[in-house]
Amino acid sequence: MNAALLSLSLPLLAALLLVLLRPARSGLCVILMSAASLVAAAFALQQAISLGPQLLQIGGWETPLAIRFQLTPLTALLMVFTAGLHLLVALYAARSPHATGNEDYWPLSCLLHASLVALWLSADLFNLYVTLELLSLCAVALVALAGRKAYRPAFNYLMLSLAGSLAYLFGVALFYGRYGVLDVLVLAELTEADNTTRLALLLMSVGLMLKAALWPLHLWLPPAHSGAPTAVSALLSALVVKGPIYILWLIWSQIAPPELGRQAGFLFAGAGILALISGGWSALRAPRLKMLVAYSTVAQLGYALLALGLLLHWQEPRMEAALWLFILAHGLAKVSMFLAAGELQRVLGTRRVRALKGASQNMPVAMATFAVAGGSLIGLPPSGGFLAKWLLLQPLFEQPQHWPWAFGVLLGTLMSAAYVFRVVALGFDRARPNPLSVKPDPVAQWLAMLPALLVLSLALISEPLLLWLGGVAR
Amino acid sequence: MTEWLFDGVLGLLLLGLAFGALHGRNLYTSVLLFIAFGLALALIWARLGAADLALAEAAIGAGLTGVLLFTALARQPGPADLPDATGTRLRLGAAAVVLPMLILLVQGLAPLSAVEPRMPALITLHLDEAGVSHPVTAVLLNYRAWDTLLELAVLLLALLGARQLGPRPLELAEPWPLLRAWARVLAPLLVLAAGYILWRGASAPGGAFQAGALLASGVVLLRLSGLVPRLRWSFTPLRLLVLGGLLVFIGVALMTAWLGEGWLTYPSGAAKLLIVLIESVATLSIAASLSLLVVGEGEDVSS
Amino acid sequence: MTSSLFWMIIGATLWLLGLHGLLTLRQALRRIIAFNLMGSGVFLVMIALAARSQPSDPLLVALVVTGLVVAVSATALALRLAGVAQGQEHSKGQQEPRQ
Amino acid sequence: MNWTHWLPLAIVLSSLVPGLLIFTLHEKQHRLRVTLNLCGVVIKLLLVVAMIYGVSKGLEFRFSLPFLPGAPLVLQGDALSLLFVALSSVLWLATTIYAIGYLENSPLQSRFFGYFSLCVSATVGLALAGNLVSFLLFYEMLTLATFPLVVHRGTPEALRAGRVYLAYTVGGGALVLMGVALLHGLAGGQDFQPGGYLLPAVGEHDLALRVAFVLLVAGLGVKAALIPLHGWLPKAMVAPAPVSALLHAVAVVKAGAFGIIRVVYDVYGAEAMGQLDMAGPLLWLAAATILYGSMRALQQQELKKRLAYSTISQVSYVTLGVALLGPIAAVGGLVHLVHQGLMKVTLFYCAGNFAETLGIHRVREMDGVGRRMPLTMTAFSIGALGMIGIPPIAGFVSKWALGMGALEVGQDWVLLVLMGSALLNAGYFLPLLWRGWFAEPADWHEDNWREERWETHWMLLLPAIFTAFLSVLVGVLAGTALSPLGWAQLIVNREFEI
Repeated sequence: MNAALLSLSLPLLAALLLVLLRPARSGLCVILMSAASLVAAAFALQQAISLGPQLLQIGGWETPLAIRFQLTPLTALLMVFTAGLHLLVALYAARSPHATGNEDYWPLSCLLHASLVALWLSADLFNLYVTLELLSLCAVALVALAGRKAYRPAFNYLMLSLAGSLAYLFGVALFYGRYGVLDVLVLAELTEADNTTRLALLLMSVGLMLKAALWPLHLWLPPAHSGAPTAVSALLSALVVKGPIYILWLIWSQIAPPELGRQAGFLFAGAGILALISGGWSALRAPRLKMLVAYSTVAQLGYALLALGLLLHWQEPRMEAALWLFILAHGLAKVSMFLAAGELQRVLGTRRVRALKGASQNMPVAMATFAVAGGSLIGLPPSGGFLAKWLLLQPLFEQPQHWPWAFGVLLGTLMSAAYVFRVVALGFDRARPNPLSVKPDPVAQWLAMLPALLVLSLALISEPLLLWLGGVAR
Repeated sequence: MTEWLFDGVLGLLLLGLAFGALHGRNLYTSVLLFIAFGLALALIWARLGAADLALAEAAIGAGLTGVLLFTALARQPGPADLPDATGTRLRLGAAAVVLPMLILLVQGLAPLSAVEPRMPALITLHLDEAGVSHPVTAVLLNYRAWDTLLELAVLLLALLGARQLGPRPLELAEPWPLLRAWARVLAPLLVLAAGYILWRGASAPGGAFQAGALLASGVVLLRLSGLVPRLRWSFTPLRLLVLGGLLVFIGVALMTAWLGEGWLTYPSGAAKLLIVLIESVATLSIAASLSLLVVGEGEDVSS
Repeated sequence: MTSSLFWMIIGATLWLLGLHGLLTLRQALRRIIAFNLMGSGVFLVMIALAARSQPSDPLLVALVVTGLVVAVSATALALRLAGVAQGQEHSKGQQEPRQ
Repeated sequence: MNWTHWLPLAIVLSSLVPGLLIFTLHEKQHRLRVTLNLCGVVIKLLLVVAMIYGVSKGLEFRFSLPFLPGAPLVLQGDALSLLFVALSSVLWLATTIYAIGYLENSPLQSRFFGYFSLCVSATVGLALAGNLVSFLLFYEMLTLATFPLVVHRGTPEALRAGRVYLAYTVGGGALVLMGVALLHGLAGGQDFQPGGYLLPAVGEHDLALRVAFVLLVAGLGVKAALIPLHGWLPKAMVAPAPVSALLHAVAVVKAGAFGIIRVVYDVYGAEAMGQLDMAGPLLWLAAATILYGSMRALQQQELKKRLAYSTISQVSYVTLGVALLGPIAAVGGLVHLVHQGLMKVTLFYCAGNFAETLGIHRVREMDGVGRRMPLTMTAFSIGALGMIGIPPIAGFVSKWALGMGALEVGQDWVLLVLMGSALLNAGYFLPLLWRGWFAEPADWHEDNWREERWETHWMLLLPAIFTAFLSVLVGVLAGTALSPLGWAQLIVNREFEI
């Protein structure tokens, strides 16, 4: 548990010290910090696997009184994921300052890291609310780094996510009023399927779906994510939206009584399929590169929603592994994609998709990065996306009456293939190549490639990964 | 019976003020009504026996938010620029969506008034170990200290976010002598009150947030009347002041985790001391952050 | 009906009023006010729940104090954002004729 | 952990590693690039020979790596996979030499040869794949590696062709994924085995098995260019000649046909196929494709388009032989996989030579080309006659076996299909030969190699002659054990436990 606490407090302290001391080489400090936090998180993971799930009573008070931290293999894995992604993005951002907006990026990204870790660890509904607020304020501040053009999207983002938090808070109040406790694990034993519980779950789900930009409450996401600086877009798409999804999973799979889960799961799954289709369609028609990537986030979250829905609808624990693999794979792939997109649009000097003509010979590495990351989004073997889709398909194919869902997955696959190859094919247009406006930076391109290579080889380490996630399912 | 009358009137007044604040004729009236709404709310908190909240609301909700809204109002382009609201059709449609939700909410809420909460008993049971005799403070700074820590971080984040938007020109109200005179008298009183509230927070309603808010409003008052120079973010002691609360808090947490029994587990006996330490530093941080949020580090236009 | 239920319903109404405002209003300032009303609604519900026991449940009071500070921080940030966003659109509006 | 374990992996890497290295090379480093290519080719051939020797001695070659839950990544060398590996490696040798000559002093060579090697690695991996999941992995890899070659010219029509190609093949890949996942749910990720492993599942899961079969055949049929999924092949003609050779003879189309063989024989197995009566529709589809392709070929006035449609028709002979579910027919189908490859690659080399040397693209421009380029024309004639099925060239052998097989399983109508198609082949090939040899020479608007000693660049000429020679050789030596026919016999004996 101490490793986990270390991995939590490192970024927090780092952020404060960065604000206080304003060192010259902030980037380097953040890289070192996130590396250290990554190591600590790895230790925590190792502990969680060897010793099993652990609970920490903050302040040492007895259970309903204290806030509790829970360290399961899943939370530890998510901590590793957070620290790792933060490290990768920090490497890129330190190399190319244009991707960060201004110096304040560094403390803010550290605070983002810290608030996510706090969110993964917390097992207390109200504490989760505070971390959510922390997360969204952090995200808004980061979006605002992009300067004037991003203020309006940032404002709308802030308003919606605040409304979402208040809906969630209302649900928390109802839970406390009904059962007199806030601790998730205690609530899990008490809940019954009555009006109050139903209402609380409804309010919380709506709020969280709004914050996670899950279909149909996703409209704020594309402008906000595409308007932000490159490194920020990467962090937002890869990490921030995952926090609310985690809480959604927590309340439905732990707290909600199964019979409510069955009803809600169907709706979630349906929304997931629709998200796949509508998000893919918008991505296919998006005129700007980063807008396309942002819409692909909306579409990909559809997979997670589908997995969650089926997990609840059939009470099918195998879906859990699929859900979390989608989250991990999408995070890695999306970081690469946004960094590559940022690099491309900086060097080509325009944000249009059409400007990519001939990019495959001018900036082969960035283009390859985009393609590899896209491959994972499509779910081509041996990428992590493929592994996740495989795990999702296995239970689907067991009974013929479930096959329509598989058809939905097929549709989603084709959609994502369409918008990825829309970009890649343009890259091979040698007839009217687009001239470069500034000299490309190969190192930055390779740094952007790094996460893509990781996600590409994810399926090769599937066995330990599934072991840990299996620990989740248990 | 009279109580019912009082409650009913107060409730309806609250709703009326809220509606007015939303749909007031122009923004100015809206803001005024909203501040009045804040005061009414403070009254209700007091009526419902949440004195801490009444204090906080009076200081934060009505006071600082009021100033914030007015400064924002001063910078608003006239209502001509933006349509005040969408067409009545949309409004009615939204109302048609919202009204059924009221029924849902009432259905959900109705059974709750009968439930007997068990948490208060637990809280009072452990109160003597908590280090402070006032339960709310005990919850805030001992039982759920982690929430409070994160919340300081939220305040800091709001500040950092606001900093991204660049310094804003701050139109000082042409400092008419009366304001200055009042400020001279009022500010020290506010500081005193803040200190008092902080100190008695241990045993009775009050505490870091209320004190911090009061202090902040004092600073704001002085700043608006041009009696203190602009607050510069580049000035390291100021940053230290803003961050102090969090730093001390995290320091305590790490120390307790490393040397003591565990994360934020105060060693028995030292609880009182630690809480007072944290509270007093936090008060200063809160005051600094809030006043920075309200008046910012803007240039004064008049001087 | 008990007084706590009465206040709960007032709170719920307040929350919905704010929600409705957030859905329909366009002016940034009014939307921010609407968000604050939503917040007050939830807080009112929580305090009404706290008032079920005498003296009122300190946990909920503490939660509301926390929530209040969160709300005010968010409001401050939102107001600044709204200010700059509109100021910028304002200037844009003035420039457009020239272009 | 001895050499039999690592050999399959080594065969794949022998082209993968050079490919990846070539990507990093600068355009100028021509010699180094050629060296890398040829080293890869030679090493691969040696390894393949070693493996053929081992398999004929009855050794087991199996490399496996944990990949998916219950489905490891398996590479294994059995008789069937070796048939395909040998074919693609030999043709890779020829095509590499041809491509080096063809692309001399044209831009983006590093990219081209890089993807070229990836393509071959994917093909070899797909041939050696030991279970459906590994097959799927390399199948998708093949799709992705081929796309840049199709759009290599980067012209608008090349891009259009590339988009069509992707639309078909990615869709097909998705279908294959679905089918594989469905079968995995039913029977787990077992290795391919002669006679198939799904027989126990027949009975309770018939619906699932049928659906899976349809999904798989539809997905593989895209690459195998079965109608109505053939649309991408003629469009892909815009690619450079070596790429066309690759698509038609070495890699892509063959991969589809090979996949169908795998699915029918080593996953379902003849018996299960019979019980599920899925073979009949496949047979009809193949027959229809054969006739349709030939007819369309007859109408084409552009040389490469005509060859493309003839491919559509010829590859379906393989599917036909498989779908007949009889030992002799199976031999015919398998051996045609090799023979068609040899002959068709010859034809494409020659067409490429005509285009490069004399700028000949359309049929009527071929008049009298035989006098200017006798060697190329000879090779072309051999290929064409083989396609028609004139003994002793390879094509005759396979068609004969197919006919016998059809009679054996009592599907006599197939004979009519074969004859009809042979007539059509004659109909669209003989005029070419006549024009080439006997018509009066036209004045070719460009002639690039007048002053050379050879009739064209020797690197373009030699591969054509080499493959033409091979396609005669395998026809003549069909009786011997190590000829494709003998090898196919061996495979079939294992499949049908004769």
